[in-house]
Amino acid sequence: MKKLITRRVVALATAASFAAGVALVGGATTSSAATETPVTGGTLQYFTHSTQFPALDPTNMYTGRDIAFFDSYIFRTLVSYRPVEGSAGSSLVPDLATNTGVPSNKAKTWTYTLRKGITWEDGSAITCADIKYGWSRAFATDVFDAGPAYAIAWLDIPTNADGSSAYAGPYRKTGQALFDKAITCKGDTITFNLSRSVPDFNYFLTYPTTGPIKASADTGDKYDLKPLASGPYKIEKYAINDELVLVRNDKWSKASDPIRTPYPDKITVTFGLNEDVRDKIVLDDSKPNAISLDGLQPANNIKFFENPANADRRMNNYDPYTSYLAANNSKGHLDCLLVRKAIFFAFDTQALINLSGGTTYYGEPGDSPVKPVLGMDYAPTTGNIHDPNYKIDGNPEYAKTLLAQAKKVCPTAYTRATNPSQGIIYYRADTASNKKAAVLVEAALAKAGIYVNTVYKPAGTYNANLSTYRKQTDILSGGWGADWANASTVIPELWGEGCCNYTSNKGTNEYKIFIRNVNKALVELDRNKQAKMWQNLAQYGMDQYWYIRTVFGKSQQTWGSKIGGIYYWEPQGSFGFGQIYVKK
Amino acid sequence: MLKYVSQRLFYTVLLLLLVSLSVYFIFDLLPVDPARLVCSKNCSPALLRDTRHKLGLDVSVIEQWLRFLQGLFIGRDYGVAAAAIHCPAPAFGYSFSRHECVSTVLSHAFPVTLSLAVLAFILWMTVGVSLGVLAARKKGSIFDRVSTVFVLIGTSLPTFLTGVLVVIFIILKFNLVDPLEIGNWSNPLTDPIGWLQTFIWPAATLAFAYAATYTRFTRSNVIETSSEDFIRTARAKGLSEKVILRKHTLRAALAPLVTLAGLDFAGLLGGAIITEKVFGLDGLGGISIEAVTSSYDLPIIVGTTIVASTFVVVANLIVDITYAFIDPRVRHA
Amino acid sequence: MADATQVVEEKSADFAQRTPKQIAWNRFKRNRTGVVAGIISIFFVVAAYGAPIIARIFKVGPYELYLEQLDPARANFPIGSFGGISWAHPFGVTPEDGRDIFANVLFGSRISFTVAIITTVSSIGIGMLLGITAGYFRGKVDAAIGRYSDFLFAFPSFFMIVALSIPAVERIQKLGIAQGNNARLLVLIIFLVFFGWPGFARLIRSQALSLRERDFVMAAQAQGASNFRIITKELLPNLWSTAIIFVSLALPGYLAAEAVFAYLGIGVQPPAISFGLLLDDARSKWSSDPAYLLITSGYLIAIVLSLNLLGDAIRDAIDPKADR
Amino acid sequence: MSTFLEVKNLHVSFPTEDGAVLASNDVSYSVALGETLAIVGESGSGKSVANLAVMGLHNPQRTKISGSAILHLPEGPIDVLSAPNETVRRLRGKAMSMIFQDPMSALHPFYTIGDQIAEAWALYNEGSKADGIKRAVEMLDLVGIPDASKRVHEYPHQFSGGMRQRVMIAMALVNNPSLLIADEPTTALDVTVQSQILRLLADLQKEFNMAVILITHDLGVVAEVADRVSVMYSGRVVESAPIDEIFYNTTHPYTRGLLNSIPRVDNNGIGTRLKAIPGQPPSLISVPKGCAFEARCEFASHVSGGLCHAVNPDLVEKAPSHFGRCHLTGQQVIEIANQNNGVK
Repeated sequence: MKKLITRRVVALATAASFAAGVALVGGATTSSAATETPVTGGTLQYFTHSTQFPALDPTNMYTGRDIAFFDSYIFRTLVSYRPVEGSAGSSLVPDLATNTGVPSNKAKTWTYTLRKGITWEDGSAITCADIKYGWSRAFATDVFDAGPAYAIAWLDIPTNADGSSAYAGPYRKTGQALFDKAITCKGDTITFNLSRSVPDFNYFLTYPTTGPIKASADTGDKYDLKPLASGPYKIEKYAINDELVLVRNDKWSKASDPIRTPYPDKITVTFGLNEDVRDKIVLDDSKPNAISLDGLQPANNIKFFENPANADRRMNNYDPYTSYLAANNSKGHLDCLLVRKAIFFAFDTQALINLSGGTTYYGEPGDSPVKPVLGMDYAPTTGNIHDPNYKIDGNPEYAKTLLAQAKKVCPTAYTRATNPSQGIIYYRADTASNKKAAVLVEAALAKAGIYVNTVYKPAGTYNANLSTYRKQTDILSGGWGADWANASTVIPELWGEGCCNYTSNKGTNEYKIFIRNVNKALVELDRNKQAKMWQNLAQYGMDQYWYIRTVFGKSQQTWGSKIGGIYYWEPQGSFGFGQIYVKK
Repeated sequence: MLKYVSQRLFYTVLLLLLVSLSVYFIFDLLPVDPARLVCSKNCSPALLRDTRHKLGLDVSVIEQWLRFLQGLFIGRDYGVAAAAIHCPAPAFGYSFSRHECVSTVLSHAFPVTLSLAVLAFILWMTVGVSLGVLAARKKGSIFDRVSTVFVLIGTSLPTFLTGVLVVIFIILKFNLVDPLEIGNWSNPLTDPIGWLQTFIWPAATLAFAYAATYTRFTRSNVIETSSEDFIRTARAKGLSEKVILRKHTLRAALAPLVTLAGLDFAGLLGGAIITEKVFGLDGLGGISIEAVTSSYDLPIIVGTTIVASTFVVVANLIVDITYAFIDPRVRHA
Repeated sequence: MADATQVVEEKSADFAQRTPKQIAWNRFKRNRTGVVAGIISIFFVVAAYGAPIIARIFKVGPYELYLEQLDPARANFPIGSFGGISWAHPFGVTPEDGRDIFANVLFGSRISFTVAIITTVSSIGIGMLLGITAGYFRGKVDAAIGRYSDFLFAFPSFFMIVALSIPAVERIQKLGIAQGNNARLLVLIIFLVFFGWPGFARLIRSQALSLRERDFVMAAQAQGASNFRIITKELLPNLWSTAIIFVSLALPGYLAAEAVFAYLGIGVQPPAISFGLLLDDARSKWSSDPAYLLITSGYLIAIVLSLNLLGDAIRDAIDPKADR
Repeated sequence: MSTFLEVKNLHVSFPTEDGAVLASNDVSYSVALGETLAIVGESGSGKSVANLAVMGLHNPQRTKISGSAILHLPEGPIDVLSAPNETVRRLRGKAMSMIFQDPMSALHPFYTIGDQIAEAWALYNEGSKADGIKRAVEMLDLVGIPDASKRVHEYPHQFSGGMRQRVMIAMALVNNPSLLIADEPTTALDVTVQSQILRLLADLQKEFNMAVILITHDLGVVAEVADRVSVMYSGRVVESAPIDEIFYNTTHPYTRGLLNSIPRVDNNGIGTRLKAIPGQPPSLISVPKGCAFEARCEFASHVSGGLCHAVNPDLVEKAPSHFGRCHLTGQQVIEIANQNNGVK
């Protein structure tokens, strides 16, 4: 379930106290970066079971690890996160721009100035037009559809009747004039005109989709195979299920880049490793200058982490993601609060924790879609896991009493849950660990008289199909991380009218009020006030049990013994790739 | 003979057309909407329509198939407007998950599959046939018994299990191959050692199962042929046992092997799914199973299916014609 | 050389009065390996279909989660050596969810056997029917069936099954024919049969072709016997040995096939039990619980091996020429 | 006429799991150059087995052979049963040849008949392949295959059954063997073709002055070509005599039975019913102590004291060069037979 995630989170600098207490657990090893002198040169190797990166094309890039990877090596954006350990890593620094953005007009207009001496790998200068062209590609939704949709939502361009933008991207060129008005270039100064106040606009500019693309080098869908580099490395080879090879970009100059420190001469990523082979490499340290981009299989994970000899080559952190079970609140499904609650209280969370190797590796039950690492937007909610009737290994008796009430209040949903021939339909991705977990879930719910019909969907296409699945299933498992340190990228997306509302809420007056409050919070310029609003909205949704349960997960990373400079880059929930070096 | 060949040729072409058409029909009948899969999270009806058009799914199946045929000969454009991508002939389609023309993907995958198939074929034919012949000659001996055990183990172990065992307990245990290099393609002409390192283990795994079958088949064929009347005739003529075995027994006993081996080899050219998956080889089998399990990449699925069918159908033709040369009875039938 | 021996043996008075079935049975009885393999095979089948009773005797349930046998500190891996083997759990318990492996292999083999048996029997049924039809009636029927089986042969059947099974399962569920694991099993069996019958049909066809030229068929035809009667009374009794040989080859193959497809994620899903699921699970845990892999794969190999040995013995008994 | 092959006390047995099958039990016979010996018997009587032993075509691992079979070659006598395998092999095709019952399966389907004949020729002759083919054409001409120079390049399946048997004969004779063993050469052929082949064999025998052993179950064939006849039953020779003696002076009840079971045109026997021999031959595994034919013999009741059941009769000379294996004399057999016919 931890793998089913498309977004990322940042820990807010102002919430340092919380982050310091919770975010780093299990003794993350980061001291090497501080005490040793980094070594320049050598080959740094990565390996993964995946056959390819989900995307190399900046416009389609949306996963934290990949953004961290490519931002460190290949792509530059106007603004970047500071590449350091701890909460300081969540602060913004200018990258291609000379500043982190100047808002005006109630944060509806944002202005940036480009740095001098910034170039592409072919030696040509990166211009304001390149930035603009990069933004325009996000509008070509028939070509690129995997990246974030904020450009379309925020730029001051009208929408068509069916909700699509009046601008159709740089290939069809429909509505080009509208786009040319929304983003304007004046020498090295670029101005973004937005349709509403976006106080946290500059955080979005850390995404590669906001970076430059050279129009003459754009090959559309094929650009994914060989994007033009602006960072310290360029792509020498990229073959799916084979390898990615990065070599130094000799057109990049340290003088133009205040953040990046490229140590290795060459970086390779080997794809498509058999999971057993991958784990064996990690367990045996047989490739000391290599880093696994994946986690280990649970059994091997425990084995590795329990061995003190490996203390110097592993870390364990709260990752940016909250996994959740979304209930289908529409009629004929789980449109009954009592039934949703019954399922929540019947869950045997302890069994699932044990399955994943205990709280050390699993994380802990959550009480909000917003994760504590998000800082001020999170506040503990009441009810759910704080309810006196909540038991970590399940409370089937209480669930039964809830069901008994449901039998009278909402008989249809009650029957759906308790009739063996129907049962609650539960969609999940077809992976080995999900299968094991499903067995435990079914067993636990059966104790409360709730029947579950688990339906496995192909893992590879699971995420892409969530919007289809949400209408067919009663429970849908998913995961979400904030795009940056603001719940504006969580609550509206998951529960409001954003991309990924799988609760199928609509119509009711209560829900309409909820939406109105969400939209108010989005444009609130007072950050403290906004945080309070998010907290209240989270409480409301949790009280409705729209999400039957949430988990604040952890993730583990490992690396070879000859690797130095490792730290956990909080905003990306991943390695700080840029500072990694190979020891002599 | 000429008539026989041309008849078979005509039939083969017809069969290929029919197979490709039915592949289109089969995938159209199923409730998978490839456009839906490609068109991800924010799929509006307009976007879905665009995606259908992009994938060429907005026309009837027959027309899709005709366009496919056309693309095979003159190439084809995929996508829309300035973002359209041209795939030159033979165009099998465009994979939006691999960002390449299917023909390019196939042309990269094919050498991998071919290497695996050729090496495995050589291994299993040498081992299978020689073991089979020896076991037949020394019927009932210890050697025969050992080979029987080999056959039984080979036919009983599922390949995915042998593959995994080979990887874990041979390759990794004895550090035979750099673990990051497992499944890496090397050109056999420029880097024969690297090529052999990559392919010897998967080929051996694959050959293990086949060799067992071939040992059994060869052994029983040789034994059966040895009791044929014409072998007794050869003996009555005064031929030595060596000549009888070489010229008479093997010729007749191994002839059916041509058909079997030809078809098996052709089947492998379509991709050895399990072996390629276990060893991380990016051959036709590897990419086809990847296309099914990770993204249901229909152009790749259709492309590999049609290519694999073509291998089988063409191999059938070649085998039939070859067999006609070997066995005069077929030729004159 | 060998045939001289055989002529004598076949024609000596000792065998003269016996039917071919008796002769085969006698030969089989003398093959000690075959008899032992046969007994073991029967044992496995009985164990599979008697699984509910056996599990009750051992007081284990296939769906019970013996979580108390697991060590939460070790990611729910079994407590004790060799995968938690004990008197209560003779084969140990599965890691992570603590199911009894003994009960699971028994119930798992039941699904595998069921798939294999239904598939084999259906392939034989269809292959027999169409093979006889083609071989006996010849002409257009033969041509049509031959072309159709050529056409089926052209498909990479294994890959087609993999590629089509997920959508096909959805379709079957939508049509309401079957749900869940039943739908998956149904699809798997249908596909296996669909691609499996032509091989057998070809075999039967060639046999039927030669049989129809034989004297006894001619005689029956001359007497005006109906085609149906000729097929059932004259042809079928002469094809049983071919069918049995085919069963002996196909059954272990289909048994293993279920496991292979499960490895690719096709076939039944938990909490149902099948061999493939067990094996695939065990495979991913080899480093922490090798006993699990050893026991499950050992059990499968033992089944397939004994069935193969039995098949060899049956083939020897029916058709001694092939393997003497 | 000089004796060419002398088989003495030949025992051939095949060990099986039920016990040894004694297929040839103390068999003796001989044949001279220019002479045709017919060996007659039912299937399983051991007639082929004995001759395959002479040719050395039994699998030595599965067969136990004892006795002797002396070939009187110009360079001196040799016992093919005790000679090394390689020596015997060198005699096959050259000193002794054999043709088989089913010409359909006795030729290799993948080689032209020219190749197959040339291969046999090349074993014992120096010369190119073309020479071999030339010789093959000659031989095919000799055995009466029309258009031989063309047909030499054809494959066995392109020939009819009779033609194939001619090819077999051509191949067997290509190295001028002194002994030809013909194992039921006409059984698988049409009746009209049968006599052609037999006549061909007779002609060639004269031409090459060969010793011929004709193995058959068909007394009609015997009558046509044989000089002497040995009748075998249950692995033993039960009667051995010149052709006329066998037909007109039968001394053995089994031979009588055989004769009665074929239609005869020479005894005006219109109205005589064909008589099959009742019962089956005994098992070759547990050889009875007494006469093997006793159980089926209608004359056995005429022998007193259960002698037939207790004692196996020896092969004794019942008349000059007429040997029989029966407790009754030839005269007794004829008398009893006549009585029986009279009763009916």
